[in-house]
Amino acid sequence: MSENAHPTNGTNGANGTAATVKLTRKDFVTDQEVRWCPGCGDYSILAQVQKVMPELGLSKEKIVFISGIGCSSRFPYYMNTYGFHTIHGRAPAIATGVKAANPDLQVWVITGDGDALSIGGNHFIHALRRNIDLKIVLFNNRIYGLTKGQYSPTSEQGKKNKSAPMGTIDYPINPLSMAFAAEATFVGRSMDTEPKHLSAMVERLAHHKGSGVLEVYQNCNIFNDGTFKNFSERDVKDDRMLYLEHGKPLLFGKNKDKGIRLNGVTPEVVSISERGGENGVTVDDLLVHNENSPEPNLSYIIGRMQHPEYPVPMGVFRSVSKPTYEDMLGDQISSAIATKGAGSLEKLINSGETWMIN
Amino acid sequence: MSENAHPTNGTNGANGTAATVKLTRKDFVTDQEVRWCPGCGDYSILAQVQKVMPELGLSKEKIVFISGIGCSSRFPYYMNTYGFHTIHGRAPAIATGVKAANPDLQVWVITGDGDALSIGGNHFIHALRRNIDLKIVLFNNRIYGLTKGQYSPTSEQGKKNKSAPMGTIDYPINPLSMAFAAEATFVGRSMDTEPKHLSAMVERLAHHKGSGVLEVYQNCNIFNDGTFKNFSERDVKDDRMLYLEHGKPLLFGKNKDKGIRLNGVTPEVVSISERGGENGVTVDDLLVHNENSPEPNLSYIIGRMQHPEYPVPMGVFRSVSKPTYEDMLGDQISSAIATKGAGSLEKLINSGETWMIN
Amino acid sequence: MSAVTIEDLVKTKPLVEELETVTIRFAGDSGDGMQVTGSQFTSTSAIIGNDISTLPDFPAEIRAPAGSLPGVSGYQLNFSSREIRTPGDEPQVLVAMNPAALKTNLPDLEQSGILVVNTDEFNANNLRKAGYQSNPIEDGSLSGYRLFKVPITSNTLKALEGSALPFKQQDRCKNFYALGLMYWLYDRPMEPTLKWVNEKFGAKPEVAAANIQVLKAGFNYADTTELFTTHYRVGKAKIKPGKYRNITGNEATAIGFITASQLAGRPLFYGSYPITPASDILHELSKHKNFGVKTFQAEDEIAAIGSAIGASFAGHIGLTGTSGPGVALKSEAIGLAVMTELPLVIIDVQRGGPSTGLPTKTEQADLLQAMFGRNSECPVGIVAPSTPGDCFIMAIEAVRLATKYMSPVFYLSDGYIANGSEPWEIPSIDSLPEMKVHFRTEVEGFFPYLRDEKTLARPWAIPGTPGLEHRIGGIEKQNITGNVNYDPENHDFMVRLRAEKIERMQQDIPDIEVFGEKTGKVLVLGWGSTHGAITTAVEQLQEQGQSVSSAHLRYLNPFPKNLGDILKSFETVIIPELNLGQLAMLVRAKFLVDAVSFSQVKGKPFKVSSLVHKIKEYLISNE
Amino acid sequence: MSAVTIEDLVKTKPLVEELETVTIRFAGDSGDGMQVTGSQFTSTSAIIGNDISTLPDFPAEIRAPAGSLPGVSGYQLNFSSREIRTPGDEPQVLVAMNPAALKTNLPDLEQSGILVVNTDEFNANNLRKAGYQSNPIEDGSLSGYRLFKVPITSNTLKALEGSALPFKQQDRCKNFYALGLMYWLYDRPMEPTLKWVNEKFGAKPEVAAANIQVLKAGFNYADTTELFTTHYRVGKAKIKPGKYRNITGNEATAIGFITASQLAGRPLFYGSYPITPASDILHELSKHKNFGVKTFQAEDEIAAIGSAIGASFAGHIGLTGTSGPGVALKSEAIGLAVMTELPLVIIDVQRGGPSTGLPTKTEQADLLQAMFGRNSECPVGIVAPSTPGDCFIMAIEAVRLATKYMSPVFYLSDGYIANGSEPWEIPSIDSLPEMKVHFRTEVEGFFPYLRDEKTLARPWAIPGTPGLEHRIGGIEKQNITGNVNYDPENHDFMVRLRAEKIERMQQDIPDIEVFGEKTGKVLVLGWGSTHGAITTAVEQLQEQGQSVSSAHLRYLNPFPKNLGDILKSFETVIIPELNLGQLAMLVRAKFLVDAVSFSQVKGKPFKVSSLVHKIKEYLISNE
Ligand SMILES: Cc1ncc(C[n+]2csc(CCOP(=O)(O)OP(=O)(O)O)c2C)c(N)n1
Ligand SMILES: Cc1ncc(C[n+]2csc(CCOP(=O)(O)OP(=O)(O)O)c2C)c(N)n1
Ligand code: SF4
Ligand code: SF4
Ligand SMILES: [Mg+2]
Ligand SMILES: [Mg+2]
Repeated sequence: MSENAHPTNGTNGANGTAATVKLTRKDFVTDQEVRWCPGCGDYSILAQVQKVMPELGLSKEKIVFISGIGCSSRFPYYMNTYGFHTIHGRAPAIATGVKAANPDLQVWVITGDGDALSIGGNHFIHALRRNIDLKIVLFNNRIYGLTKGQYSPTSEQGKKNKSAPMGTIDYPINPLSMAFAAEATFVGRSMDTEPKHLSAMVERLAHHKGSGVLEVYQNCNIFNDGTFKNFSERDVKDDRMLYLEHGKPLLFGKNKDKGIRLNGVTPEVVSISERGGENGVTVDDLLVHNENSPEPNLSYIIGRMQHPEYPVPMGVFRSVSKPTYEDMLGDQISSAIATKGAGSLEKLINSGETWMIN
Repeated sequence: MSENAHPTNGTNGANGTAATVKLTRKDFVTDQEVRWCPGCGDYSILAQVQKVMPELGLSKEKIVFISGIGCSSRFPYYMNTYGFHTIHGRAPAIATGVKAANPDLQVWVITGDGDALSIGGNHFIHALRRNIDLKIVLFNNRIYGLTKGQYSPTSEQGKKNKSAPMGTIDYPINPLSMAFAAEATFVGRSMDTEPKHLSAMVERLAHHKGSGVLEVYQNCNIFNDGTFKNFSERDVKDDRMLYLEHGKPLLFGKNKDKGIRLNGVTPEVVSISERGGENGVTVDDLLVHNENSPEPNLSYIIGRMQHPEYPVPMGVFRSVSKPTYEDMLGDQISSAIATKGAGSLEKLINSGETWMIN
Repeated sequence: MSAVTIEDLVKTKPLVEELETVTIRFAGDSGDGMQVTGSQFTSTSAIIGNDISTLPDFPAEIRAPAGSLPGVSGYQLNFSSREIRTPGDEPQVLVAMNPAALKTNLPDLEQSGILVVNTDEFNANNLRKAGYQSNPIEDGSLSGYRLFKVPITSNTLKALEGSALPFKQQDRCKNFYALGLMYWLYDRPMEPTLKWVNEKFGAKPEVAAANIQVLKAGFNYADTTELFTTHYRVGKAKIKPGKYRNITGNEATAIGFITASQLAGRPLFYGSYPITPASDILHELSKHKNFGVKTFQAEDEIAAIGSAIGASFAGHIGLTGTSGPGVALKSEAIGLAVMTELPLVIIDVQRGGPSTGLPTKTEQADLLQAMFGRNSECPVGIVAPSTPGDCFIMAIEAVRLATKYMSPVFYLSDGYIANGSEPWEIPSIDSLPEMKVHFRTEVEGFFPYLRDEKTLARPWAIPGTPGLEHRIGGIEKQNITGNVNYDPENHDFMVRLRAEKIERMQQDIPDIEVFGEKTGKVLVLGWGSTHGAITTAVEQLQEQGQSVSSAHLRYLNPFPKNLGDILKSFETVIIPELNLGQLAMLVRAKFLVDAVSFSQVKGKPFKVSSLVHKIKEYLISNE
Repeated sequence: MSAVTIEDLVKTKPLVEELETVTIRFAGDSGDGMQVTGSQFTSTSAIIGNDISTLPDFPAEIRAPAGSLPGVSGYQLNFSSREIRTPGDEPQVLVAMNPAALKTNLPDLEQSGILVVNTDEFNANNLRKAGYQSNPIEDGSLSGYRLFKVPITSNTLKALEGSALPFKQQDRCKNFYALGLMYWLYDRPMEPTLKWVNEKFGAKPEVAAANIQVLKAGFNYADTTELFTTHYRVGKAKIKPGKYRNITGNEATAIGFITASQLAGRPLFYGSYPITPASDILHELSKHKNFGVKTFQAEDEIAAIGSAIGASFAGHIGLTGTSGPGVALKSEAIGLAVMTELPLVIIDVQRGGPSTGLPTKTEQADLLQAMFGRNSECPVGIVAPSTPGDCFIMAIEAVRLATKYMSPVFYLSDGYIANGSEPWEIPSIDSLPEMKVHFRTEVEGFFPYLRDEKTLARPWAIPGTPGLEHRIGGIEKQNITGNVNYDPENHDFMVRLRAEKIERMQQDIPDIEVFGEKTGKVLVLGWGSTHGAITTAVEQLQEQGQSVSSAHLRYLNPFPKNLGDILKSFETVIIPELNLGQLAMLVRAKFLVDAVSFSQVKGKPFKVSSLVHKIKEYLISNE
């Protein structure tokens, strides 16, 4: 992990309050039967989140999981914390109210590609741009699962499905581009089939203070089986996926012999070697990742890299810190009290021009 | 203008049908009294659009102006074409229906910063990403005008206003970043106080085929007077604004002695001269603008340049062509007819398993 | 596909016991293919001339864990030699493919009904998942039923010995084994299903073969082993001669709207956002692009209706469809369509609520939302199909009224109609109403808000028409000119005009018909999907010589002209609804009759028996 | 600010003609400062002990072109030596600052009323903008009125000769010249305004000086030139002794909700998206952060209510506010709050509709939207303030009911109440209801959907409470456990329970009071902002000895216990509403009384005279 893995350690109630007793994974499991299709990628995400929770050292009652509607959004029922399964697309708005009301809570938003980017696109963007401390986990299975297989805003163009029997004509949305456009302070990506990486990313998100989004590629084995497999299958993934590390060059390939170089502002895949690969490219020519750059320019460029032109980047694209919405709101309240004094009802109702009738 | 100012000339009914008689500006003026505050920037935008219309060589009935709600959105009442003053934030959705139903129409969307980016943010993004041929003109006055002065998503942080007496704590949205994230095929910016440039931009937008957005900085002299003046006033603008031209280096300054150079992926302001300016920078070191680059990376970087760090860029940031939604929809219909034959009611109601009762 | 006649099908069979009506339910895990099984039994029964009515019952979860209670999927069908209108109250036969299916469905099975269980699935693990302490098929707890234990899974696999198919696929055939058993028990021909299998799996012959093998195995098993002592026959029903197909409400809805657009001579534009139980309409319409149908899957319900409004402004038949929660989101935009007086049809396939509620269950509780769910005085027309087949007619009616009166019209279907199916007599095209739409083109004397004297409709003048350039919008309009207008008198006038316009639709809708005597003790007034249950209940009572009639509203706003008089011709009016009395409230307010609301909000249709029971109360009390 | 007593103010003045009640209207261009002028006259009148009632009238446009008809802004006020409840039907005095103001306002002026015009503005250009062919103040067309021509603009500039202020600012003072004239004519002291000017323009002394100079110039002009032959006096009204302030409905609403949150002991969270005429509530609340009030300007109305629901889940007083179109958008989320049984107050400041309608005009047409504007059976409480001051009380009531019953409650104000003002007797804090809210903390025996026996409310268990971790959501809940539940019986039970919970509020709301006799010929039943007009009309008729009473509903769902009995005690029930009869429909449906709906939908309050006229019909017909 990068040197600033825990930028806000201890500074924030929501991200630091210690639980009295050390909790275990089990403490975060509810009695509700998990109701996803057998083989659904959601199970793996649930497992990793439940695994990470105790590591955060937060007591259960301080944690709230808020979701919209979708298969993914049933998530809160399975987390033994406070939870709110809201309505389609609105989770960020409801979560905003929860966090603004009580900044001591650690507030998670669980959403799907339809929930977050179709009906909920606007709330998603506005929550991110306000930098309110919400930990948004976006389950991207490139399909509407719960409604049984219509295309979503992340579905590949041309994909045939229930609502587009001749193939989808919409151009897909890149969730990360949206996050960068909203200048989100934390942006990451992981995958259901990469438990280790996934749990690390969940932990990074948990420790970030400010609005953060983690896109998780998730396989819907019923309605969109294998949509990620052409780059994520065991035998090809080393050559088709790239793991970002802060301060490290963008290297990939089984024997780390390929990398990404910038040509102007366009990334290009190059093969390298000590003695310089084809036309003598060495590691030093490669793009070096910087999560913390104040401007999202580079993250935006890397975020747009897609299979097959490029390896698919995984990891933390951006992690910077900016004052959060809830803190600024709190500051205004404190300074209002400091200047005007704590509100007095007496004063309030007697304000303005008054007169006596006797 | 760039070499491909009219990429789709004549290819598209909506953008090419010739009017039988040459029209004049007057033909596009309605009998409705214009109802904006005296001095409002909207007047200038209206004037330029009315001036450009006859140039397009389209007959009036082929043009539709669709708006949401806001001061800016009263625009259609003043255009003697077909018009629809819809509801707050929804103009792109309604316009999508109009264009999909009749691709022969040239469909304009008139919207404000609140209308397009607050309540309408999601429709704005989805219209752009589908690349449906809508010509979106976004009047950005960084305020809610019609409702008398609350902050908008583009208001500067810290600005004091009706709904934020202690100053806005929201971080502003950059409309262009949103457009790039949605991979809009045409993105431009102009200003109410620059009539020449404005009309040129309106014309460029009119000729673009696909979803295009033109952000127009517009002064609200009642509720947000002078928000742009620190870079747009006569005496400073040469040094604080930069006019993009396709294929040309990013030069600005009264005597064109300053420019933008890329440092990695971060733009920096440099001063230049024949013999090389400070530390010998010449024009050749400057970033060269390319509207047509398939990837929006560069446009995104330039689009994020803001006063005071940078000169404010004006002009066409991006202009590329991709199949439009309405064309792809039409193609699916034609090919469905080609393969299945034109629909027959008889067949339709008799399809599936049938049996006789006698 | 050519029609199959019964002669081709019905083979001579040993004589068997005759039954008039039978209700069967197939129940199993979502993965067990119960829906296919049920629909096969259904079409076969229809083809041999029974009257039928079906009720599928899906789990809310996509695919709950195999063997779990929430994972149970069921399909009930009622087939008869007389006219029937409901899927039946209580099944006489239950096929339970696993313990969970038994647990959730047994309560509905009639006393000493036939119970067929797949013994292979009654293992410890499945019993636990279903929450059984001991094995019901062993512990005698099922003694109240005629229990038939069949090792369906193992027999299926036996039947497929040597097949090249992977185990999982072989196992998947077991539903056809159960189907075979039932075909034998109720003396159904296998041919229609064999035909279907061959068409469906034409590409995968080995799969087709396997299914056929298993179907026959099941059939023969029942035939050879004297599993069932008798078997039954349900004769042909006296059904109106004609050409029929089996159709679900959602299919009929989609086909109906395509037909309407063809009759109107304008392309259909469907703006929608997927939602249960309306999504199938989007799926179905998207298959018919060769009719010029444009389907637009919007980013949300607001964009969906927005696009439909835009399309209608541009001269298409603007249609948007959703379920209750989506209607709530469309409310504001419906107001825009009312103010701009554009034709628009809003499909609401109602489901259990409030909020997310019971997404896969049926309910009739959106009537008042359709009437009043918008800011200010915002009247719209409302129609509601009463059966799956009726969806076809009411879809056409909705478009006819919307285009003729330049107004939004609600089309209220529900989950039960949407997924339920019935045999539908295919109409002849020329029996359908004339409804070509007219666009204004004359420039002379044109104003956007001119009025048709009879309908009060304004002209439909679409963009692209030279000389008619005009602007519309959501701000109050001046009558005739259509200009923005803030004058108090004009506002009052326009508010009443918009209301009057909807009232005028009355002149274009048929009178409501009374089923039974025109006067009497009790009138049962219904609307929507309760038609089958109500009519059946009333019919039963009439046969018992009771003074009860029924009437069913397919037009809810405005009401048919004659409704008031009819209500006044009965001592008591009972209004059964799957809500807390929404139509009852409207009727009471308008006619000041003390209508009795009989409400049930269980996510399920009424049982005929409970209606009969309720109605009797008032027949007695009135004696 | 310390209270000013009348003694400080009222100077001894030459005796003058006594009047009981006077209605004045100031009208001019939006830029002319008519609102300030009107409110100054108002507070001065209040301070000297008149009873007052006001009606501002803004143009819909932000700032239509100077001198244009849509640019006219007006302010009407009614002041009296007796109790008054309306701003008056017809002004007896009209001050018209330009031709457009004259054109739009003259129709309302009573016959031979006083008409003061600013002659300087009656130039060719302005006359054209107002659509006058010839100059009305010349052509004798105003002979029906007592016309006073005053060169207000030039006199103002004369008065400011030598002032350093730029011309534009000098010109802006002319409204105070008109104010000065009226102060003299109605014998008002200038002190309160002088005081106000000095406070307001403390920073800009030269501006303050100019306004004062002009005010006095106007006053003296009337005094010295015998412009008006007489001048008038309106004595002190017999007003309940106490401390008063002038307050608008939106102010009282904001203050009321802050008070409620203080009484409840929980911070107020206001999630809102600006919309006319509700925006001022957001503006006002955002000024009171020192009360811990959190205002959140959301991206739209859906996010606004969403955030309020979240805040309420987290233990704040969740409040969201908007007008009709915004309510339509919030519909779906209101359903979520109903299903999750969270306290929530939804403010709807009603305006003219449908759709965008008449944004700045008043209307009462969202009652049915509040009742039914959601999918499925989705009941909420509804309260409605009846006057600007009443907003304070009803805001507290809304929060009390919402938190006690764990339910959303609608608060229906309207544009007339919101912007209208009245003198408000400042209550003593301890006269306000006890309403501390209780959060569940006991882990023992906790279930999210446990029920309070009396209210049926579920426990409010907020995140952060150890041991009470639980999940809620929009899918149907099992009673007590709160688990997701698809059981038919449970659904039916819960649907009825949610309805019953709202009905139970009845035990917590006061009976409705009858103004006048408890039985008689006619009962006039009203709700919301029609209170003033109805009561005044009924009072007039009572004074004429007519058998008419009135009753006003401040609680609309549920209705007060005694409503039914009261309705039955009168021969005729008339329900005047600024809609097409929404309350009338609810009353007819529930009580089967043939209530007469008297509706007016003009974006304006009822005139007392039209109510009197209507009521008389039934008094006669009943004789
Ligand atoms: C207002 C509303 N509209 C539509 C729906 C139907 N619906 C439920 S989930 C969903 C989309 C699910 O897709 P996604 O968000 O990607 O979640 P997934 O099921 O794929 O995890 C839709 C359209 C709804 N529940 N509410
Ligand atoms: C559903 C709905 N919500 C809120 C409003 C109130 N409203 C009208 S315009 C507007 C914002 C205007 O700002 P902008 O879009 O920037 O347009 P401008 O007036 O600045 O040109 C708002 C909040 C409305 N008309 N409808
Ligand atoms: S439908 Fe797809 S996403 Fe939903 S639970 Fe099943 S596998 Fe998972
Ligand atoms: S309020 Fe501002 S934006 Fe609106 S018309 Fe006036 S000046 Fe223009
Ligand atoms: Mg998905
Ligand atoms: Mg704006």
